[in-house]
Amino acid sequence: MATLYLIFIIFLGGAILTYYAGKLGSVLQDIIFLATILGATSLFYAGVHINDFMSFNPGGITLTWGINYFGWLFSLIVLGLGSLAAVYSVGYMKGKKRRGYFYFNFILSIMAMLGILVSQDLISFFIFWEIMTWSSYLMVIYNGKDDQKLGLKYFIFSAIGAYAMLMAIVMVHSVTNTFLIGNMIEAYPQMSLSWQIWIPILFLTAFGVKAAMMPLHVWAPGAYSSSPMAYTSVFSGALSKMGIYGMVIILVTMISHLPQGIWFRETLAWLGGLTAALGTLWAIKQDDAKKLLAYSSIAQLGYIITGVAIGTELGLLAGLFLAVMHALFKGTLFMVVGAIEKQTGTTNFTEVTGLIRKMPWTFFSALLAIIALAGIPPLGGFVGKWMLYEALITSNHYLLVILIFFASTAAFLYCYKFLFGFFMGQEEKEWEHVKEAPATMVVPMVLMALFMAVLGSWPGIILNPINNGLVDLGFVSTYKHLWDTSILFNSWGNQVVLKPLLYSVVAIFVFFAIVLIWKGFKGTRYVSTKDISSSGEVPGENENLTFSLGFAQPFLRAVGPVMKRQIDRYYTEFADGLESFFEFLRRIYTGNGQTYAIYVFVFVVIVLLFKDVLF
Amino acid sequence: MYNDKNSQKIVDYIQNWTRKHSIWVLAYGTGCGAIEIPPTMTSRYDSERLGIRGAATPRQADVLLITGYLTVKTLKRVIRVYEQMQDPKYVIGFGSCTINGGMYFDSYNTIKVLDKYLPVDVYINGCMPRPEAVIQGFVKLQKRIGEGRATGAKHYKENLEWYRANQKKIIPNWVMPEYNW
Amino acid sequence: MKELKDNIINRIKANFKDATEKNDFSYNRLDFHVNKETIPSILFYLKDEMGFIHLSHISCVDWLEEGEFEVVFIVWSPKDKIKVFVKTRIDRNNPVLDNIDMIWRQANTYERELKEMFGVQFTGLVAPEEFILEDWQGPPPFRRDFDTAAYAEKTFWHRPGREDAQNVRETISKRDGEEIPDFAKKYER
Amino acid sequence: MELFINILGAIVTFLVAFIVGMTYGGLNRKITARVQNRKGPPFYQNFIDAFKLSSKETAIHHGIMHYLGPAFLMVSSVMTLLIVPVFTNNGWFPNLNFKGDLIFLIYIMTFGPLGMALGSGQTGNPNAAIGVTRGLSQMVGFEIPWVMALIALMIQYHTTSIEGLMEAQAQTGTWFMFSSPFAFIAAILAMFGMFRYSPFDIVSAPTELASGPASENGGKYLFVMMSSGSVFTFAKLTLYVDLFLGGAANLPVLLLKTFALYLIPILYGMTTPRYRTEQAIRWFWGWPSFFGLLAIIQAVIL
Repeated sequence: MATLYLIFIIFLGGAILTYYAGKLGSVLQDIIFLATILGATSLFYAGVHINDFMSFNPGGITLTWGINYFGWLFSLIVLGLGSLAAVYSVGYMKGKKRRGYFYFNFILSIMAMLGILVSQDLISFFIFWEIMTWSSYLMVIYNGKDDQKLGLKYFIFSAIGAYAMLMAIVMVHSVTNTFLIGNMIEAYPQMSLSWQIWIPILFLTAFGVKAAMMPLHVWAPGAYSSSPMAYTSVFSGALSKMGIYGMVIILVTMISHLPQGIWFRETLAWLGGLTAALGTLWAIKQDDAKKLLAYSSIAQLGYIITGVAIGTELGLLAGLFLAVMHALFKGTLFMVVGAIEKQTGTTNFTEVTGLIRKMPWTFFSALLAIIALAGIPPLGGFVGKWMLYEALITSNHYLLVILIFFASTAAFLYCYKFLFGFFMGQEEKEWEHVKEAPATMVVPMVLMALFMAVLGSWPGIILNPINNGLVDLGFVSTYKHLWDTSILFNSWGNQVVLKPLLYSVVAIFVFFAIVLIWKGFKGTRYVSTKDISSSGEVPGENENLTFSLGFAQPFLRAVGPVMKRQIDRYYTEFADGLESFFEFLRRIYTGNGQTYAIYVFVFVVIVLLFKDVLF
Repeated sequence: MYNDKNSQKIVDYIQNWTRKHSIWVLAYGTGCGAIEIPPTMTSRYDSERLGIRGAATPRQADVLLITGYLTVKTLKRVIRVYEQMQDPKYVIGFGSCTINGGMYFDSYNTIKVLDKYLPVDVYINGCMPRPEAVIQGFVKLQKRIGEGRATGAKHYKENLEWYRANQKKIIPNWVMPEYNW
Repeated sequence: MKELKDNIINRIKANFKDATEKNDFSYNRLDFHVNKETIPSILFYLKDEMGFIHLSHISCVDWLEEGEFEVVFIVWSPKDKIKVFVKTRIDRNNPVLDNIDMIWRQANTYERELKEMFGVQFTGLVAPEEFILEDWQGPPPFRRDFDTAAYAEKTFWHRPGREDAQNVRETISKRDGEEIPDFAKKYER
Repeated sequence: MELFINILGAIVTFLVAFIVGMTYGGLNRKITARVQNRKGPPFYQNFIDAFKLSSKETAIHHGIMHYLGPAFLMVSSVMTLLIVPVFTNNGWFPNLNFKGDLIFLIYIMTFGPLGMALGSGQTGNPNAAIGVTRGLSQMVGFEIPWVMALIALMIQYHTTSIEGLMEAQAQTGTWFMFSSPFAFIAAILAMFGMFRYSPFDIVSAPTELASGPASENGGKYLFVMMSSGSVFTFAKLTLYVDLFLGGAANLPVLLLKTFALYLIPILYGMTTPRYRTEQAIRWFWGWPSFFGLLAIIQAVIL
């Protein structure tokens, strides 16, 4: 079991080595960085056995490390996405400043996330949780300055979450006298009712912050968009899943014991649904790709929270499958944005247009990722969406399913905006020089895109580990009764067969693509985007005909009343209120001896008057 | 089989028949004659019964209707639109102005003879021609298509240099994508 | 209306010594003739002091025989419901006038038109080169010494056959033996 | 062998859908003309137009997505057709009839328009992109009552598959049109948006957007789009017949029922001028969604 130590030593040593190797040469730094991540990953999958725990006793506290099936599922997200993002980072960080800083924090983040998954006691869980928060905070302020206080906002919310978790840990310890998660779960049913309610609430606050759940999501758009894109793919893809990881454990092991657990579930599910709907609406409004994807992340995490919170087998399957899918497609999309940012220098839809012929592979992976995000068959996103809907319908959440449906239909608008804004539209002369991103950036994106396409027809690849994880948490196996390798069932027994669907989609598509033009693609001639029917006028070189400003204006007008106020505003008002309250308190200290004398006098009078009542 | 002469004849016949009965007119009002198109299309004269209807963009259209005088500036756009249209395509010159300049015979910026610049398949005389005359012109065009004699586009393609020289003579600043399909 | 007109005439004449009025229009029209240097100041005055806030049009008349252009500014007072024509004469060989598009933004459009059609230059006019005539290479076409028929003859093809119907009325009378009425004879070409 | 027969059946279904859809389109034009007191084109005019378009030269493309856009659209239409059971007992011609359900159907129906949207986006024509965003916005509008109606049916009969719902109708002996009237009303009102006829023709918006997403597509592109639209019309009408009118055992009954349904959006559209986009969205979130809500309440109570 020493492999686990070795992995963490590799991570720590690699992080420090990478940081200092920058002085020797950037290539060496890249190599050490990649070797650390990839070496630790391969060591983890080769040498670590599932359900093999080990304990040690520093300072009289028993700490236990080890991984179960459920953690192993999430380790796929963390290490899989982490290594691909690491390869991507090498290309992305080429020629950028502060590479050592970036690599150091990147490795620490991956290590911390893996640490969360392997820690079976609350102390190491909390320590790794804090390392994760710190390293991601340092990434958010990568640019050195925190002008818009985005990093500060993230840090404040993380701190609130951390204190909540710490309080819960202390409460648990005061009852059970141990920090082991297993013991906590065992002791939970015997606790008093108010503790049974407060401990999950405190834990869920901590996890809800990381999972960007409403109303704790306000840090996410800023933090996601201001950290470097190579890290944001991990940030949004994997780091936010740690919240889901904790949430599932709390929901399944604690709340299901609670007689009033249904209220927890319903509140969480509705919060998830609202997060999805409002996140989608705000995503449609954004003109910056990073912001758009950040809000879209919030929305997608809303689906996952809903799926997890309703708590049926199908719901959990849906939520966890969507979690994996979200890691894949949102990781890809942030990588796409990073590639575009690197090649063009901007991520604004109103500036960049018509990159499809310049960056075809980036477009290809963005297209597949968007199809998966929108949940359109035959890609993997559909599997998760289908299971989520069926779970909601079969568990009698009729209004929630409509809310979720509204969110995912409205998501088409920002999906189209993303693809259209970057890749479609007029090809401007300004971007003529743009080339495809380097291979180290393209290969991870395309690999992930292809994996998404495979998951669309063979979701069993991921559903199997999810099933093992759920069995680990105490569910019965769902294999063959909710899913087979490429067949999905709902609990009413209706099914969707995925494999022939893929074949027929491809067959029909190829058939019509060939028949469409008898002469074939080569027979037709490419004409530039300036050669369009614009009433006979030939658009000038610098005439911008792209439709990118006020993109979905009519839709936003129709939903205008919902979007009048941001939750962010309430927090700001709360902070302002606190500030003025403290300002009032400060007035008490006038610095005048006479006033203080009056205070003393008043105090004495009050004490004398109310002495019977008070004492 | 496909290249067999007789079967090619049958294919041509069917194609010409469908083209004849489905004429999509580009709604591009170039001159004052465009005012005669709404009555032709709507309830009173109802050109849709002959399969004639409007098309929104040049890519979808079959017939370019030059409704009246063409200034040099408009001619440039009309040539552009004509070249964006897909084969087979036809041009109808509409009104006296397209034939000999009409009342603008001495104007300094309208062309007088349309067929020097674009291959006209059918001219409709009159200033303005009434909707009956317009429909008569369309019927004439249908007859020519049915017989396979409406070969203006082919003519244009074969004599592109001559047309280009004429067009460039009055449009000195020629900035347009090349026409080579 | 008469008082209104008199008032306007008095005020204008008191402020602009070179202004001569022409007031023989029955209804709400009043003409002033001024030197070309006075144009911006009189228009400013009319707009700011007297409520002629709307510029209806800027026009030009070609007095070929006198060798001059007459530029006409038409302003309108929505309050008094009266329009004032401000006219000025400029040399035909050196047609230069002050730009007034800082008084009315829309004047820019009219000035571009005059520049293109008559060749009147406005000092300090900021506008693209071409307005209505694209790729125009001849002289300004609205000048009276520009012979459009000859230009058209030279530039465009003409379909033969027009000569037959040089005089439609005559041809018809010859063909049908119809009498041409007296009043029509004076319109003959 | 069975697979072969199934594929053959699918091709026959496709041809029938093509012919019926085209004829319905022609009849739509004829009826519109008669309402406007015109003679109108012959009912087979759409066939002539389609063949003409297919015989037109298509010499240009604006890039690979533009080239493939109509094919995406066609895939979606054909997949919808293959999932919807055409006859109650799978009578004369067997279809492929995948094991799919209503949720899958809703999503496969959006596959084509999005692919087409990418294709028209690549042309760089601003009208096309404006049309696409309008279409997507309208989709958010009409999907809400439509999904409400479907969910009402699903929870009332505890099945999400179309065949299951058809069996339920056969067992109870009443059409859902009568047993779940609110769901039927909501679905019919959502159908107005789905067909994009007159008050909701904001996507192609003749005289406003120059035919929107189709504005750069002529010739064979337009031919494929037109035939896809016809097949899609047939598939959607058949779906409505299956869900609410008890399905059809043979072709004449199917044609009768589908045409009766088809008349509703046509006749409504003839008297109503076009909405603006936000008006259209809000229209769908008004009465149609209210009826959808009533349908769900009815389904929960029963």
